[in-house]
Amino acid sequence: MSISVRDALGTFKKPAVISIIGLIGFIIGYVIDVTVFSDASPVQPINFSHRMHVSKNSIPCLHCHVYADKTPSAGVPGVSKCMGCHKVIATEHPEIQKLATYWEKREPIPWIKVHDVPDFVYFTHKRHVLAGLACQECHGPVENMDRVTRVSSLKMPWCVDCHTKKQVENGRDCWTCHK
Amino acid sequence: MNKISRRDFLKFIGAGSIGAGAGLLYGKSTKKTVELLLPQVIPPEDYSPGIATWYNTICQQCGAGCGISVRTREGRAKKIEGNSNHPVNQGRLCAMGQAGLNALYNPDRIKSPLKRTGERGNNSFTEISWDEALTTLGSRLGNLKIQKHGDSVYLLTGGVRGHIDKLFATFMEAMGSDNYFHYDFTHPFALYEANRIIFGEEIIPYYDINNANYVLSFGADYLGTWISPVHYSLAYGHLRQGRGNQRGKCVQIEPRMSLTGANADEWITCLPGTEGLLAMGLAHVIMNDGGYTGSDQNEWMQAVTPYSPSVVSRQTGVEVRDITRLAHEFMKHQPGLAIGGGHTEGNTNAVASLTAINALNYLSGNLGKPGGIIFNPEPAFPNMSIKRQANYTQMLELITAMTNKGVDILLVHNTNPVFNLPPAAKFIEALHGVPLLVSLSSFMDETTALADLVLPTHTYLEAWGDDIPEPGVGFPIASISQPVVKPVYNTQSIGDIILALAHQIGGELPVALPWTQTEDYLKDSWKKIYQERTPVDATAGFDDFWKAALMSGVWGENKTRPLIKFDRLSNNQIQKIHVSQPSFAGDEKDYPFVLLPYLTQTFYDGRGANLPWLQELPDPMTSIVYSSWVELNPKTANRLGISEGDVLEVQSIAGTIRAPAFLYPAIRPDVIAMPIGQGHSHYGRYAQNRGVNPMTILAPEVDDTNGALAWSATRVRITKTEERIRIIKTDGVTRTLGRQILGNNSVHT
Amino acid sequence: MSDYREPTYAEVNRDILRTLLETGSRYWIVFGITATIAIVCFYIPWIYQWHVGLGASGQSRSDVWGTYLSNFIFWIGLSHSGTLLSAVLHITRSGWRKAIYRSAEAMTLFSLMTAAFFVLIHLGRVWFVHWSVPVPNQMGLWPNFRSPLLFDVMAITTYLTASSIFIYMGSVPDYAAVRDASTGLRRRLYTIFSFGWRGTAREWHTLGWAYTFFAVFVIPLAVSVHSIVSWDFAMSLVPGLHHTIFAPYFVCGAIYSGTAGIVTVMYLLRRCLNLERYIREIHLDNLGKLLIALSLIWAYINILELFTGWYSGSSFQYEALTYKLFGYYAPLYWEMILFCAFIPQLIFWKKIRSSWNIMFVISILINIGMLTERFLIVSTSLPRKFLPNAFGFYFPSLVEISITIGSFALFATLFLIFIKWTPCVSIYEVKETLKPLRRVE
Amino acid sequence: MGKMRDKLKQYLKPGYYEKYDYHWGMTIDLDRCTGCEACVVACQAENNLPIVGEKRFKERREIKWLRVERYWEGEYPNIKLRFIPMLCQHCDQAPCETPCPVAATYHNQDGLNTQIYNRCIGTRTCAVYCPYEVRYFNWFTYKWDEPLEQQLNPDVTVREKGVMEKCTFCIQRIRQAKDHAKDDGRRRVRDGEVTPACVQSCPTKAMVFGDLNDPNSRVSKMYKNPRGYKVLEELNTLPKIVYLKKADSDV
Repeated sequence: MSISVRDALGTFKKPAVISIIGLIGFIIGYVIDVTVFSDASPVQPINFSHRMHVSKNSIPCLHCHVYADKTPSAGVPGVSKCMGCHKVIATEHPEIQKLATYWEKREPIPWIKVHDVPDFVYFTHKRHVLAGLACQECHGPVENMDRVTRVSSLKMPWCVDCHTKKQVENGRDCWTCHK
Repeated sequence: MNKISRRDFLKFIGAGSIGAGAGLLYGKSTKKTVELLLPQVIPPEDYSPGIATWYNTICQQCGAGCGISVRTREGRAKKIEGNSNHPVNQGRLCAMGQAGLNALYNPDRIKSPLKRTGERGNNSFTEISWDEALTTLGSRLGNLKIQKHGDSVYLLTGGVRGHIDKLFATFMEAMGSDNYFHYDFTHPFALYEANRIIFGEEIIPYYDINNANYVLSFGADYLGTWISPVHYSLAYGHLRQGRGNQRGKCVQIEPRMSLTGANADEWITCLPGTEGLLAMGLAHVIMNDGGYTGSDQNEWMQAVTPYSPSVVSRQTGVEVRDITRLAHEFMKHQPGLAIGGGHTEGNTNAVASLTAINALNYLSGNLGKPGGIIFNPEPAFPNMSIKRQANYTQMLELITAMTNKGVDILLVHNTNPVFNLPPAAKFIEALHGVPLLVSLSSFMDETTALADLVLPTHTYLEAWGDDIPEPGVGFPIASISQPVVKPVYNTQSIGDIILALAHQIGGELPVALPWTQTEDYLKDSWKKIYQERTPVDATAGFDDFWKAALMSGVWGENKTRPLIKFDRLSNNQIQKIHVSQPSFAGDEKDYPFVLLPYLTQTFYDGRGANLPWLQELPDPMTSIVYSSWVELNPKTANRLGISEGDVLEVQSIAGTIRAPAFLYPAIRPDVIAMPIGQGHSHYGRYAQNRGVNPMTILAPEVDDTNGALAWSATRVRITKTEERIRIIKTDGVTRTLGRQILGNNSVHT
Repeated sequence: MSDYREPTYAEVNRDILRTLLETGSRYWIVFGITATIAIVCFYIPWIYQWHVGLGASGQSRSDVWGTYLSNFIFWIGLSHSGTLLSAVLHITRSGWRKAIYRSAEAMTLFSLMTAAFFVLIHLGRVWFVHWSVPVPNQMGLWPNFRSPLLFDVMAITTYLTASSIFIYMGSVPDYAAVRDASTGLRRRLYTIFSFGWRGTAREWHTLGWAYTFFAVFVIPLAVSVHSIVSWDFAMSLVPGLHHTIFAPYFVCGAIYSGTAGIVTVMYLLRRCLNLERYIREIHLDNLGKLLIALSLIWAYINILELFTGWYSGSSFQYEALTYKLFGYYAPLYWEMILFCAFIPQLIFWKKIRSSWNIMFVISILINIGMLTERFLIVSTSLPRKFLPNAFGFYFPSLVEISITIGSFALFATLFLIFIKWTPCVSIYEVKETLKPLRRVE
Repeated sequence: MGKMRDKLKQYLKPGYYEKYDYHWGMTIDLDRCTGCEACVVACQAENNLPIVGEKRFKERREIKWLRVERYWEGEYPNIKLRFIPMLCQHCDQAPCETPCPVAATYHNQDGLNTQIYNRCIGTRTCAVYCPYEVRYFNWFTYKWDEPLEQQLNPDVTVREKGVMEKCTFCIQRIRQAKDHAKDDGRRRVRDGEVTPACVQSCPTKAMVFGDLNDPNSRVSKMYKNPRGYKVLEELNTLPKIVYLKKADSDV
């Protein structure tokens, strides 16, 4: 019998190929999951279009997200705010009728969170807005989106990158953002 | 392997798809769960997400009446802090007050009205609606009212004050019943009585520890549990370090070291119950050494004659040297204060003792001046609550009435007589004679567990109310309690319940109580204060006044303390000052130890036991958590062969309990002490079946003068049992071992 | 059994390869038992602990380190036997090492693996253990290079890598021997393992050179590993741990326990695999002498520790020692002194030194003593640091005890696998010690 | 080489002494402190300390970032009990910071000794190295009985099992105060604007907290009090909490 290593390795060729194919499959599967089945753009209970409101009707962000420059949280407008306009505007639209149903039942609309940071992160909209950051820098061109899609990863490297680039004071101290 | 066989191809496909599947699953597992953004339907004005809102209200964990600020976020209470506007606690707050959140969000609160289904005490209840509950009770009350049997309705509450107390009183009056009592174990009956004897009025004056140079405390644990601990702690801090180089001295006289004793400069023990005798001894020295030169000198001389230092020394166990020294120090370092409380109040001679202690203040001329005793001016609205406090003897009368079927309906609110009365009073047995026991309580305490109908009330953080702190702070103030959060459970505020009942019963009740909401009732009541007490030129209307009062949480006219002078005592009064030896239940031979049950600043009289933060708070003196224990001197323990954790049987003439021993270095060898507060059989998961209640072995001794329970007048014997448990405490070694931990002046032993 | 004749080359091959190629039922029974214990006592409690949190152990507020760490040090210590001994003896050309070094090195490898497991068990959040590896990232987060624990991670991984290579390299000619004696799949596997070893002069030369190189390389590594482990303790301020002597103390203790470990393993191999002809009295005798020397050094350092503690006059240090000597765990301390300082002195007698059974017992006692020593380090110092009020007490929980027992089974399991994978006595080096070729009569 | 030397210098003298805005410190007056433990509950409430339960106390696994230690002195009847609140001393030469392999604990620019919970892998080395034993480990993931979780402070993380935690000087309050200062266009936080929960609650005003870089702050003045000392000063950890020892009565 031969003592050639290559010959001996030949025996294990097939299992190796199978494992490699399996690994490639795994990677493909994962990539498919994060791209195709991404949670960056969830389907909302009401088909609300930012494009319609912001681009077409020129409503500024802070008109609805009233708390963004005042508190850590930007705030979703209350149902009453929506109804403020939609009592008269586009009342026949099926989506607006959905809204009206919520309003009649005095129920909040169960919006699905698109931009979410973990519980151990301290993030304040106020400081970012007051520092002169445009909403679009993090949220992307929302004004052109029919359904809001997350464009930033909202992961720590992404935060740190920007803090580093903009030379935020103490921007790289852990306790600036963690709690 | 140039050609791929069919078989191999299938294998490859299989591997690839299994891998892809695993990849998909892995991707799924790394994703966050969907979170919802729920907007307010109509956002309230004072709400902004992520920003705290503070509401000022009153703490009602004990009777001190501190003002609190509650931090709320998104409609939930997050933290309780002291209200810095409030003169009682000036922004500070004790452990118990801060644990109020645990009461609000307690998992064992009663969540809706309950009706008893099984036998009494079986703890079987069914939930009913508020309508049903109120109709049931209202019709029963209404029937009695129609039958002119309104006086068979009894109402027993804790130390409710302010306009809620008045609401109760009006209600009961309209019902035609004058059987409205308070029962609060911690109420200082003896102090009120002693003050009545000396000052002629049932009051607690303002003890100005702030400016005192010498505080001589006979058992009063003013830093821990006595009357208004936060206020006195503030004053203590000021006395120690707040006045430049002038540092006041604190002396504590008590058989078992309390928290105040630990902080005093000098801790002196005397035989239990002889504090009054010691005070008389001091008075004797003061008189004989010419420390008092008032016009009634001779009468005083006469009163103190029997209490020469040598006699007192024999009676109290305090050395003559110490008696004279204390007397001289007390006279020399004026202004000074002599105060009494704690175990002094729990003896058969309590009133006499406290009178004698009061006499020291009189003799040193400390009445009505800064650093001494300052009398409170007329309050904004009268505090009738003190008059309604029922002491042990009065409770016995109630119990007799219950036994004799004289009580048709007993309403109990915020008090727990089953737990806080010694079993010798036979309260539980007497309940058999009560056809309807209604509990208005937030928690399933021992009394509520026996109730036929349970109407769950709001906690103080959800309800409207008001209060005048008692004792006052030397100038008139009043504070409002407002709801800081929406009700957590299906409960109602006690005021609303009473008002609803009034409307339910009908007759003259809705006339006397025309309001439907406590808030309106309070506003109307406060209009009086506004009209009578605010300067006429006030431009603001009542609404602004009300808003301002709510915002600051407290209303007060001015912040200077008017000094009300005190007249001399009548000769008759002086002659009456006489302290006898205390008596104890049980023969000294059979029961060699005096049992000192004491209040803890965590559980107070047991009401704090259901709050997990307080259960987990190490006892300040022993660091023990979650249990009961028996404190005894290491010498005693050594003599009896007892070590820490040995379960002892503590036996008095009234009963026996078992608790582990704890060697407490600062207690007289002839006494043992036990904390009150544990030993609940109900009261929620944190309190239930934990430790023992020393109240259950108290003999029904009462004060000679006012008939209040003498809760430190029971003798016991202790026997070591075979059982041994590990006491749960956080302390390791409680000696410094010569290490420089406390600074260089610490005494090494 | 009683054939103590010097074996021939063919017999060497036969005897040693037999241990590899022939597997009796006895082996499977023993393997089954150890593997079961390893799973039941080691992995299942660990999974349980993983699930509920470290509270499953007996560690508490005052004593946050427990048996996991002391066992870690013990196993690291045990690992010092092999590589160090093998390497030192190799470069000092001690011929007697040749029959024992392979198993000694294997011991190193597997006790290191066991030790590494203890690091993982010790961690509160083991699922983030990769954060202690210096990988550059966008967050600008690096491990803390000042941390003795990070030194540990690096030292142990380096040591593990180096000793794996060391043992593998020395085994290549033997793998070739296995290859030549086997057929089928095993032959193919060993063809790969032996890298196509043919036994040419050039191959032998390269092997010899590389082996010596690694021997030199591994010695300072081994010394540094245990010094670094000792810094985990010595760099703290804790009285009783804050000693400059700790590094040599740990290294000496490590070699000591490792050498005793070799005696134990040697005894078992000799008995169970019938290797009497290869593992002989001379090995026992030499190892015995080594043990005496080490026990004396160890005892000296212990005395030194007591002396400096007493001489320091520092209340903290003095009290820590008093507690160690007379406190709750005093019996364990005196047991350790007895097992590690006094009993080994018996080895001075030739009779004892040459008795396999007695030496086996002594070697086990020494390791019990050393296990105790490590336990005492954490259990007497940590609960009594500076503030008396925070003094506590430590007693291991069932989970910890079980994992400790399981770790021995885990080690045994790994070793048993090794026996069937690599010749546990170096075939070619044993042959070197034989007289040159002679004919069998 | 020059660059190396600069680096070394920088390392030996970290910036938080003068470079940055704040150097938070605290004084605790033991002459005022009564040992009432209001601060302990305040800390528990503010920082979401778990309710660990009786069993965990028995195992000595309680979590109290601030505890009150007690020491008896003398023998009956001449006996005294002394209290000393013990919390993280935020040492400037913190022994706990060096050994963390993942740098989960470090000194930040405010001179605080900080602990990043979500970086912690639970080696517990910091707790071993801490001479004050003020680091607490999460032996379990603790649960709050419903609805007690509603009182959790949203500004503070709830820690999971396997994580070390300790006093932060209520860093969330410091952050809040800085935020307010920025809103007002101020560069610095005013003295007294930040009070950690324990300081806020103290019924005898025994604790003072503030910025040591500001010579006029109350805490800087208290630092100069002749009664001041630091616990275990001989270990040279440079603790930032100065205790004022109990005074003798001058009567």
